[in-house]
Amino acid sequence: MADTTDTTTDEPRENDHEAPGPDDDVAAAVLGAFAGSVFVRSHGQPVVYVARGSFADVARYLRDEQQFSMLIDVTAVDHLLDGVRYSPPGVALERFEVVANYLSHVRNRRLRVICEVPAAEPSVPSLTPVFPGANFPERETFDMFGIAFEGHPDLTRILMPDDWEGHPLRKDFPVAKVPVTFKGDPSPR
Amino acid sequence: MGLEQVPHNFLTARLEDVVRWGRRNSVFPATFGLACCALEMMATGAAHYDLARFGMEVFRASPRQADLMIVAGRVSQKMAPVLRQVYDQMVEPKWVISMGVCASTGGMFNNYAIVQGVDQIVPVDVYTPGCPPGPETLMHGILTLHEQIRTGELLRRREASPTGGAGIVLDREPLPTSSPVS
Amino acid sequence: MTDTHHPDTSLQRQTDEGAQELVPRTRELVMTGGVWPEDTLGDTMIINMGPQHPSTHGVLRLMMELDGEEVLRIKPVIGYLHTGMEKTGEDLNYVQGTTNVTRMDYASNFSNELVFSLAVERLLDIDVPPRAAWIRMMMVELGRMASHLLFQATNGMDIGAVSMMLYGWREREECLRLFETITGLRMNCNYIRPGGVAADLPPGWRDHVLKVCDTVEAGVHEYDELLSDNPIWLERTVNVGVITTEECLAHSITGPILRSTGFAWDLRKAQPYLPYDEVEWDVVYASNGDVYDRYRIRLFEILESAKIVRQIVEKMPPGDFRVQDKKITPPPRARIDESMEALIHHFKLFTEGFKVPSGETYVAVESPRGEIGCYLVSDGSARPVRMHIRGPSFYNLQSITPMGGGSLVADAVAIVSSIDPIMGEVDR
Amino acid sequence: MAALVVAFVLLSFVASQLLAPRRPNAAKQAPYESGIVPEYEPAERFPVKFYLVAMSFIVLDVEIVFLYPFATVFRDLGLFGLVAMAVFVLVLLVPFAYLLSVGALEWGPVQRILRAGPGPLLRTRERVLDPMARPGAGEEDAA
Repeated sequence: MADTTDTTTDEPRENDHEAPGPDDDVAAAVLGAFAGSVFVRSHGQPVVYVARGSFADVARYLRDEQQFSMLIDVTAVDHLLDGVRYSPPGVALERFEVVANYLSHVRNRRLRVICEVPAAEPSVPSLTPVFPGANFPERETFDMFGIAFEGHPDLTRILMPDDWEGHPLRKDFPVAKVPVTFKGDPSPR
Repeated sequence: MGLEQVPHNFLTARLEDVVRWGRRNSVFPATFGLACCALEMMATGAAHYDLARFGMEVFRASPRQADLMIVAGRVSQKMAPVLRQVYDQMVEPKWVISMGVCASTGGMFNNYAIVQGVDQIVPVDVYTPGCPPGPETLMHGILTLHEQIRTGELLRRREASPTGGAGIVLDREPLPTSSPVS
Repeated sequence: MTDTHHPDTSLQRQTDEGAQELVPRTRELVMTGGVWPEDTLGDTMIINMGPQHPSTHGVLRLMMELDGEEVLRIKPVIGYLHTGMEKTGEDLNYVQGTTNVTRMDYASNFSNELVFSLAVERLLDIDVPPRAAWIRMMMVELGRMASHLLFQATNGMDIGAVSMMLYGWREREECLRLFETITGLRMNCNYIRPGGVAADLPPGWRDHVLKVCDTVEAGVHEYDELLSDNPIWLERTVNVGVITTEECLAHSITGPILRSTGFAWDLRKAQPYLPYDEVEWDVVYASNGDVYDRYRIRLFEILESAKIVRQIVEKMPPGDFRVQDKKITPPPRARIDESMEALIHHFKLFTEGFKVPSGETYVAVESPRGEIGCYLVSDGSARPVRMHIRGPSFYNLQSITPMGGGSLVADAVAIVSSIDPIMGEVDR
Repeated sequence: MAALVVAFVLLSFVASQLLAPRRPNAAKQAPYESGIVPEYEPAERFPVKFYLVAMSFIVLDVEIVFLYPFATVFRDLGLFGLVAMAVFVLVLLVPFAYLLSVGALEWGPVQRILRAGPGPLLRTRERVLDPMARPGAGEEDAA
C-alpha cells in the first residue's frame, strides 16, 4: 500500500444518509481519470457510472491508486420491465447494468461502479485478471444473464445444469410457475 | 429367490413377521441432506431427539448400506439425476421419506429451478410436512413408516402400484435375470 | 512455515533420495465445466467428492485430481442446490421478501433477514426505533452463536472427533429452543422484517436468554478442553490449508478465514450497522491462517457473542419494536376491529405490500461466514426489480484452490470443513 | 452350546441369501461416484503406495491373529510361552521398522519441515483497518 492512510474526515458511517461536504474524493479522482463517467450519491453511498470499455481499467485504477483492496461483489440488473426506472442524470440507460462493489479496508470506504450494457451486444471486460475473486460471480452473472466477460479464464455455467438453455434471471425468462392444483380440483388453473 | 418367492401359507407366516420385524428395527437412513431440513434431520439424529431409540442412529453415507432415503431439502433440477442415481444404487427393499414441503411439493419455490415434488423422480412412501419439519414431525413420519413396514403394507403397496408414490416415476428396466449377478 | 505453493507450479516431492521435482504435466489438463477428458498419460486419478457425500457440507461437489493420496488440484462444482431465490425474490413483494431470503443461509437466518431489512429501510429512508435495533442485535448475535456451534459439530465430525457432533448439537438445541420461544420457529424464523421485528420479546425472556448464554459458555469451555490441546487434533489441523492475507484480499474472502490470516477486519467494528459501538467486545483473530486458527476463532467468537448478548440484556431500551409508520407496519390485531382505517392499512399491506421509491442500494452485514450484502434495486412498485444477496460462502469457496493444492484427501476434507460453506447461500 | 453357535453362523449366512430380494439393475453395478453418473469407466492404475500399505497391513494382521490364541493360554505356558512370543513379535518388528524408515507410511507430499506450533489467539478492542498492520498482541489470550 503506497502511502499512509490519508485522513479522510468524512468517514461515512453505514447508515448515515446525507454524507456532508463535497463530492466523495475517490469518486472525483475516478471522474478525473476516466472520461464519460458520472458520479451519483445514492442513499448516502458513492456510485460511479463508467463507460463499458473501461470497466476493468477502473478496477485496476482503484486497486493500484486508490487502495481499494477488495472487490466485494459483481452482479447485473435487467431493467426490461421497470416501472419508474431509477435514472441518474447524464447516464445513457441501457437494458442491462453490471454492478461492481469495491471496498477499501485502509480508508474504510465503499464505492459502487456501474456500467450500462446494451442488450444487443452484452459483453463487458472481465475483472478476473485484476481481482481473481471475480471468477465465480462473473460465471454466475454469465449463467444468469448471458452477459459475456471477455478475458475470463473459464466462462461456463456455474449454477444451472450445463445443458440448460436460456438465462433465468432475464426478465423475459418465465418464472415457470407450475399451476398449483388441490385434491378434487377439477382442472388445474 | 427372495421373500416374495416364499409360498405364503401358515408355515411361513411367522417367518415373514420375523423378517419384517427385523427390517423395521434396523432401518439405516442414507445421508441425503440437501438444505435446511438437513439441519433438522441432524437435530433428530443428535442427542436430544435421539433416533438411536429406533435403531436408526447410524446415517450411512453410501447407498450400498442404506435402506431408507430421507430426502431432506429442496431438490433442484441439477440434483435430480444425482438423486435418481443414488436411489437406484440403494439396496432392496428401500423406502423414501420426503422431508419438508420443498421435497414433497416444491414448497414456496414454485419456479424453474426446483423439482416440484420429489415423487416425480422416486416413489415416496411417507411425506412429512413443515418447513423445516421439527424433529417431532420427522419422528412421527418415521414411526408411520415403521408401522407400515411391520404390517408389510408398504411392500404390498409398492408391488401393487409400481409408482408407489403420487407422481410419475421414471423407472429403469431391471437387467435380464440371467445376468451373472444372481 | 511451509511454503504455500500454487498447485499449477511444479510440486516438490520428498522421497528418500531427497526432493524430487514433479515433472510438470506435458499436456495441460483443461479444467472445463464438463467431465474432464480421460487422463490416460499421468497416473493421477480424477475422483468426485460429489454432491452426496458426508463431508461436503450439503451438496458441494469437489472434482479432485489425486496422485495417490495427494491432492494436486481441487475444483469446486456448485449449483446442486440452486433454488432460483433471486428470481423468486423479484416475484415477492417487500413484506414477503424476508421469508425468501431467510432460507439462504439456513445456519444463521437472522443475518439474512437483517441485511434485507436494512436494504429496504435504506431505500425507504426510515430508521427503526432503538428497541428494534437492540432486539435485532441480540437475535443476530444469538444466531451467530447457534451457527458457530453447528460449525463446531460438523467440523469436529469431519476431522474425526465424532462425539463433537453430539456435544455441538446439545448446545445448539438450547439456542433453537430459545428461538422458538421468541420468534415462534426453530429455524427460518422470519423475525427481523423491514420496519423492525415481527413481535416484541415474550415476558421472562431475560432469564431464558441468560440461561442459554451460561449453557453455551460452559459448552465452549468444554470443547476447548476437549480439542484445543489434543495432539491428534493439532496434528490434523495445524499448518493445514494455510492462506495469506494477500490471497484472501485477492479472492474477496471475508469473515473468520480473513481474520485467521492476521487481519482483524470485522464489519461490526469497522462499519457498525447496529449499536455495536455501545457494547464492549473484542474482535478475535489469529495469525497462521490454518484450519486450527479458524476453528479457534469461531470457538471464541461464541464467547464474544455471549458477552455482547449479556450486555444487551442489561441495556435493552423500552419502547416500540416496530417503526410507527402506518404505511409499513401492519396495525395490531385489536385495532383492526375498532378502526376502519386500520383495517384498510392491514388489507393493503398484506395483499399488495408497501411501495418503495425507485432507487438502488447495497448494504453489508457481518454474518458468521463473512460479509453478507444485499443489493436491492426498486422501481417504485411493491416488488423489487433486483434482489441480489452477496453470499460470503460463495466467495469463501474460491479459497479452496489456493488452500487445497498439495494436501492429502483427509486434509482436503478438513479444509472444506474449515471454510464452513452453507450451500443454500452459495447456490441461492 | 455348540449347536447354538453353528445355528447362529448358519442363520446369519444362509438367511440373507434366502430372504433378500434380488433386483439387480444397471445403476447397482455402476461404481458409486457420490451420485454422479460416470460416463467413462476410469481405467486408472492405482499408485503403488496403496499396495505397499496393503502388504504391511497383512503382515501385521497375521501377527495379531497369532497373538489371540496365545492370549487365552499364556498363563499356563509360563516363561517359555512368553519368550517364544517375544521372539515372534521382535522378529516382526524388523519389517515394521524398515517400513517406517523407508517412509511407506509417510503420505505427506511435502514434508511439513517446520513443525511450527499453533499461533497465538489474539484479540483487539479497537477497529483495525490496515490489512498489513499486525497491531501487536492485543490482550494475548491464554487459550
